[in-house]
Amino acid sequence: MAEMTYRDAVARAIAQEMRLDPSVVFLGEDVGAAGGVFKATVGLLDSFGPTRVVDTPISEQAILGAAMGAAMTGLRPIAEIMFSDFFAVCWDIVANEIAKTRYMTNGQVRLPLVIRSGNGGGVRFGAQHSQSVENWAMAVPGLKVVAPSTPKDVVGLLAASIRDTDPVLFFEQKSLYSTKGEVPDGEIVDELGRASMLRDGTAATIVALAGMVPRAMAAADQLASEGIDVTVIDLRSLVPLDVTTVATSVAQTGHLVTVEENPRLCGWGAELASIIAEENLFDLDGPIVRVTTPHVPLPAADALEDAAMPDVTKIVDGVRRSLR
Amino acid sequence: MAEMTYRDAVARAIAQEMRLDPSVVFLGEDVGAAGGVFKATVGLLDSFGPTRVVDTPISEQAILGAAMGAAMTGLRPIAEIMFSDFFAVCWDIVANEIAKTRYMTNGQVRLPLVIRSGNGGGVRFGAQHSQSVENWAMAVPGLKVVAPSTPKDVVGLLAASIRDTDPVLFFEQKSLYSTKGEVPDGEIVDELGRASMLRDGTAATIVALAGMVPRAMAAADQLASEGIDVTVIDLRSLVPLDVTTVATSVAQTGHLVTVEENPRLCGWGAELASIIAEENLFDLDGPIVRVTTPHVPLPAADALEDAAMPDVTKIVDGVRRSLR
Amino acid sequence: MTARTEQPSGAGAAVANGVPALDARLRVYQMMVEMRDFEKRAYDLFLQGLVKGTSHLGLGQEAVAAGFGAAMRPEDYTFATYRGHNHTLARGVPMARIMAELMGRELGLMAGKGGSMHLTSVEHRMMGSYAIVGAHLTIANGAAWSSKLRGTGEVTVCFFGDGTTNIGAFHEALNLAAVWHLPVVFVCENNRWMEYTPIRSVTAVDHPAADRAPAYGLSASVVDGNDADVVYSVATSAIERARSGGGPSLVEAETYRHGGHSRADPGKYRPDDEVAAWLARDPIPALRHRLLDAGVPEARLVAIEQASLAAVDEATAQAQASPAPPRSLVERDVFADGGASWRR
Amino acid sequence: MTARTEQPSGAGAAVANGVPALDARLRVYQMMVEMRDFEKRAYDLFLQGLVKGTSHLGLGQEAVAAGFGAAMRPEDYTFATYRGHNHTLARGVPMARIMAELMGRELGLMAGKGGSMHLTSVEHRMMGSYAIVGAHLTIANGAAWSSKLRGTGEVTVCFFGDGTTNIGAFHEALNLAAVWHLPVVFVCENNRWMEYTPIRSVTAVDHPAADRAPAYGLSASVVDGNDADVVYSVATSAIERARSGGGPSLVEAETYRHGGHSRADPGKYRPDDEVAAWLARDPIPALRHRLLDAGVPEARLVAIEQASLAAVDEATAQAQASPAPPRSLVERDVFADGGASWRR
Ligand SMILES: Cc1ncc(C[n+]2csc(CCOP(=O)(O)OP(=O)(O)O)c2C)c(N)n1
Ligand SMILES: Cc1ncc(C[n+]2csc(CCOP(=O)(O)OP(=O)(O)O)c2C)c(N)n1
Ligand SMILES: [Mg+2]
Ligand SMILES: [Mg+2]
Repeated sequence: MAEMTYRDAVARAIAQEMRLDPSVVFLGEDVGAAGGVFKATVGLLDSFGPTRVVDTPISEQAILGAAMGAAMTGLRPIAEIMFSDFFAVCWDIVANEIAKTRYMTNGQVRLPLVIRSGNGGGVRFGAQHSQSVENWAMAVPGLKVVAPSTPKDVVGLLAASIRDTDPVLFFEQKSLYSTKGEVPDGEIVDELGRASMLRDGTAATIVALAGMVPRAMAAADQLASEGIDVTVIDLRSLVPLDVTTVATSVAQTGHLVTVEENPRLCGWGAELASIIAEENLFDLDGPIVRVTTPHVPLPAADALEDAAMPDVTKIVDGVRRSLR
Repeated sequence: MAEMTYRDAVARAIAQEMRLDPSVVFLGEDVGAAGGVFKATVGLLDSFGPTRVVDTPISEQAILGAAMGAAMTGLRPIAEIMFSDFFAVCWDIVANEIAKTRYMTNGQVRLPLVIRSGNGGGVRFGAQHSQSVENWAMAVPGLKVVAPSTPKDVVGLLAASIRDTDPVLFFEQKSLYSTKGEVPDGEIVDELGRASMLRDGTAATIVALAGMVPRAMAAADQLASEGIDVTVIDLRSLVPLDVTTVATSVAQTGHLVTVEENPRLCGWGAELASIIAEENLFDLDGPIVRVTTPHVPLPAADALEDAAMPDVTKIVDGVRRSLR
Repeated sequence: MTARTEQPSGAGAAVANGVPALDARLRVYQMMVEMRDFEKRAYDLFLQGLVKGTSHLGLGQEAVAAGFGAAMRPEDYTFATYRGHNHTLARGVPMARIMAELMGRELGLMAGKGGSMHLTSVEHRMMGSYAIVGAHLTIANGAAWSSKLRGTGEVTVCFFGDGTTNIGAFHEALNLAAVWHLPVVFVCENNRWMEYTPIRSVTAVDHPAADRAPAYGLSASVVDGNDADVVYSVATSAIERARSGGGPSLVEAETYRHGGHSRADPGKYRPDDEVAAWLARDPIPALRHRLLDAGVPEARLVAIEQASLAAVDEATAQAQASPAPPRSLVERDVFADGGASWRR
Repeated sequence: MTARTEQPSGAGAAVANGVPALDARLRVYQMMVEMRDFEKRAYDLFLQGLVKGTSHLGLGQEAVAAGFGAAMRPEDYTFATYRGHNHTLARGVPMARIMAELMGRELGLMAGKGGSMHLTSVEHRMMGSYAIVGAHLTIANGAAWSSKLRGTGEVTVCFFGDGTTNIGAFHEALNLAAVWHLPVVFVCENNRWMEYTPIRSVTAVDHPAADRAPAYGLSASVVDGNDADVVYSVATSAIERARSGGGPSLVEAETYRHGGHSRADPGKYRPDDEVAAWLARDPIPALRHRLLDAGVPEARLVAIEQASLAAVDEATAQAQASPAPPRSLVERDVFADGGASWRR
């Protein structure tokens, strides 16, 4: 067991899988010699050489196309899209090609590939480098969508994503790269599609993802200090979505509050809320409250960015609104 | 008053606005000489000439970039993206540039432009030419999103979109192009953000959009024949979203059923359902049911495509599930 | 004495003084005839409402798909566009399965899930037909990259149209192929038209593909895409170059579609004289004449032609006899576990 | 006697025998000095934690922005990248407003909503700094198209980096500009590096921009981007060409960034001798020497230099005195009605 950063956990997971499986290759912009702009892939080029760790031109479509074609023909590529905002320049390859090809070919094609990307705000980079776009991915059938909140989950879920036979979009939250956590020694592989219950309380169920998990936990602490004990669930993956864990908890608490970093409309919170409103309506004792960034592009200035994103106060408030 | 097709209504609206405002220009692939692949823009080149009606190369990013730059500097461009699936090849210009620039510049930039696109399935074109992607647009702050269901609404809402000072994504449902309806003579301009109540009943509220509106009406007929009178609301635009009309109706009926053509996860139905589950929970007498295409790419074969999309049976079933 | 005994067979068989070996020429002829018959039938079935949705015929462009198809080895990869019937047939995919796919039947190559624009048969290394202009050039690179890393000697051949040369993915793909020195051959079928707009009206260079190749340090050639011998020859050398580590190259084949862009489009936007000139250059009679000149007995060609029509009849019958795919397929094979479930 | 009286002033003023008029050279010198001082200060403020997030400095590349800036008329449009401080200053945008934007203050050019990567001042026809590589080339076309349709004689100048030449939008934009014969000048600042990767390792041609221009039938030149006189001259003629209906052109200016890609990156991945060679070619001392040689009294240059530092001090003070923007701005100006409401 050792403490490591979320950022170092990325390189550890990739190295673990590249060591075990020679068909794993890794490509992206500045990922090799520079170790990635977030320094999340430092050391991989030295360990595995330039044939398996490849620095590319600024050509996101070509990067993902290469990953797809390689996955179709026997490799297990990991591609990096530096900032998740840049999915917009290669969305065709993601949404129209990678997501649909297995289905369209009636299962002839396997696409074991992972696309890692730095996601989210809180780093004052402005609207084109700060988006949380996991909801874009969730809306497209054929993609798995993973977003860990701890270094341990980074290792376990990234390893599981690399071993998965389906295309996985793996969102690394930029605001978490420097956070630390304990990670067990040795090989770690987790399972996609299992949420973690981080805190067990009876008053309400808070569901959060990635960078919002620590904020949800802090909100739960504050609520606890007022005698309100809430459950906190870290979803960890959006596809597969662990509806069972959430629904079971809501059946006990009667209240659901989702905490999303993404802008308000059509996020995973809306999906989860409407699943509960369809399947578990009569378990609810109060409104389902979604705490989100308002439906605006993220502003750059620190004061404005902080004001825009969900924080402890807004989460506590959201729980109160559900309980009222 | 004359009967005209949905497809002809498109050209009529564009012609009306081009005649009134010389700053309106129109560009896209095969839109001029060929009159559009769906024949929705026949006659415009003849009427307005090749300076204002421009056939472009197959360069969707360049098309939308040109529209954006022109809108920033005094024109009111209408750009066509032939099939809405192709938004994936130019999503950066839509989601990162057009949607965000006004906000990022603190309001310095106006972007009065319309992007029209053929949307949706039912035409056996397969997974890369049949998507309903209005939910992609709704998830991005800064875009208005319109999707008419009748020829009259095509004229009025397209004219309103062209006059709007904000960027509007205007989704024309391919399955509706050949449908007909009465359209009043003379200049028609509607207002964005107002839903239409097409049928007023007390048992439940069905909300539908574009190609799903006629199916919802047919389902309502069938239910009426069994003595179940439902309200049917045609949303007409997703941004602005007419929550008031829906919420008011749900307060009366106690039941909400949404009918979406898009795949299941994170669609406008999820957004609407979760708004109601947050703001109007105690008005509900039964679960909110979303009738959607399952979360799969759309298959090509007629038998499979029909089986995948919402139809009258599934809508009737959805209402029954909410009422049960 | 048949062509086959005159010269050793096999893909990449010799081209002597610019003329391919006779067995290769006969193979190409047979492929072209089958493509032509198949697509004419598909068009009839479309008009009868039995082929649904859309279909994009390569009538008139057969020499490109056949010439390359004959020059490829079984282990090589094909990537094609929505106009991909010919390229699929060229890899030996059974006609009945293609016809059934066009008709949306269970027997279809993808059981009707993909449709005419997405023909794929991994078994035949036909790695897909792609309907978004440009994307598959980047995917073809991936297959070529994989072949290179796995050291297999496979070559990837990627077909696309003239209009495709103005989309971003084209640029990204060609640059990456060159920089990575991939075993891939890019084949532009320049049929002068995109859908209804001529390529020259939206492109500032004469050869939309070949004139861009130098921008990537890529070797290119412009060839008569209606001359099956020329296509076979250039295909053989480009593929050989890629196989032997010589890197990527680009071939721009000038050709023409006899019909419209898709469905029932009569293609009337094209000048009559242009159409007439190209119809006169139909690649199939052209090769037929040359084969006769080369001493092939006409009976031999007639036999090929009759067999082709019989094969198309048989394929049509099989396809028509196949039922609609079961509804259960709608929620099958989104994911590798065979299902569509996104939740647990 | 000042330069101003020797020769008529104004953008596009004469270049005689390759040497710009003295007033233009002095204007360029002043701009470069101000850019340098401004960015050095911004870097200090970044290290002090007062500039938040990120910032991309153009230290060493000033001659390109200044040379073009001086050659443009007030009505011309600029489109730049995230590395756009210099280009924004070149349009006469007040330093204090830029500095305040970098610091996230209310006084900021966009009140802090955009940040360093998105500097925009429509009033000065600085139409934006764009942070997604390549996109703005397509948008610049739109402005140029609009100028052409409106018949205004405005010219659009669009700056971008070497790394940008491998993304799809570059290709689409250059082709469209050529086909539509737009009044736009594309300026590639080839500083040899993308973020941390050298452009030559991912591009098969020597001049990533200029060697691609023929693919679009576009006229191109490669110039010493650290020679302000050369840049001004080429800018003048390219802009004049565009203004007079001669269509688009492309300039590849060879230059170098003195520092790292962004933030506190020391740029250590670059060979020491490469860095040293380019530092020795710093455009600012180079022009200074030449101006002295041309007989400009040193006092004149010192005055410019002192005024520049004073201006930067004053701008910094104003920016620092400005408060954080009010929270209410978060939900302002998503839409043209001034608000963010998506519902009714
Ligand atoms: C990105 C994208 N834009 C537009 C289309 C619509 N479209 C389909 S085929 C076609 C013309 C393609 O022309 P070309 O590349 O010359 O191929 P051809 O059809 O002539 O074989 C167009 C515009 C598309 N499928 N994808
Ligand atoms: C589409 C896209 N991909 C990647 C990036 C990340 N990125 C920002 S700057 C940069 C390097 C750009 O290099 P170049 O065009 O040479 O400009 P320079 O920074 O040298 O001025 C990269 C890769 C981006 N902003 N957008
Ligand atoms: Mg063509
Ligand atoms: Mg550079």
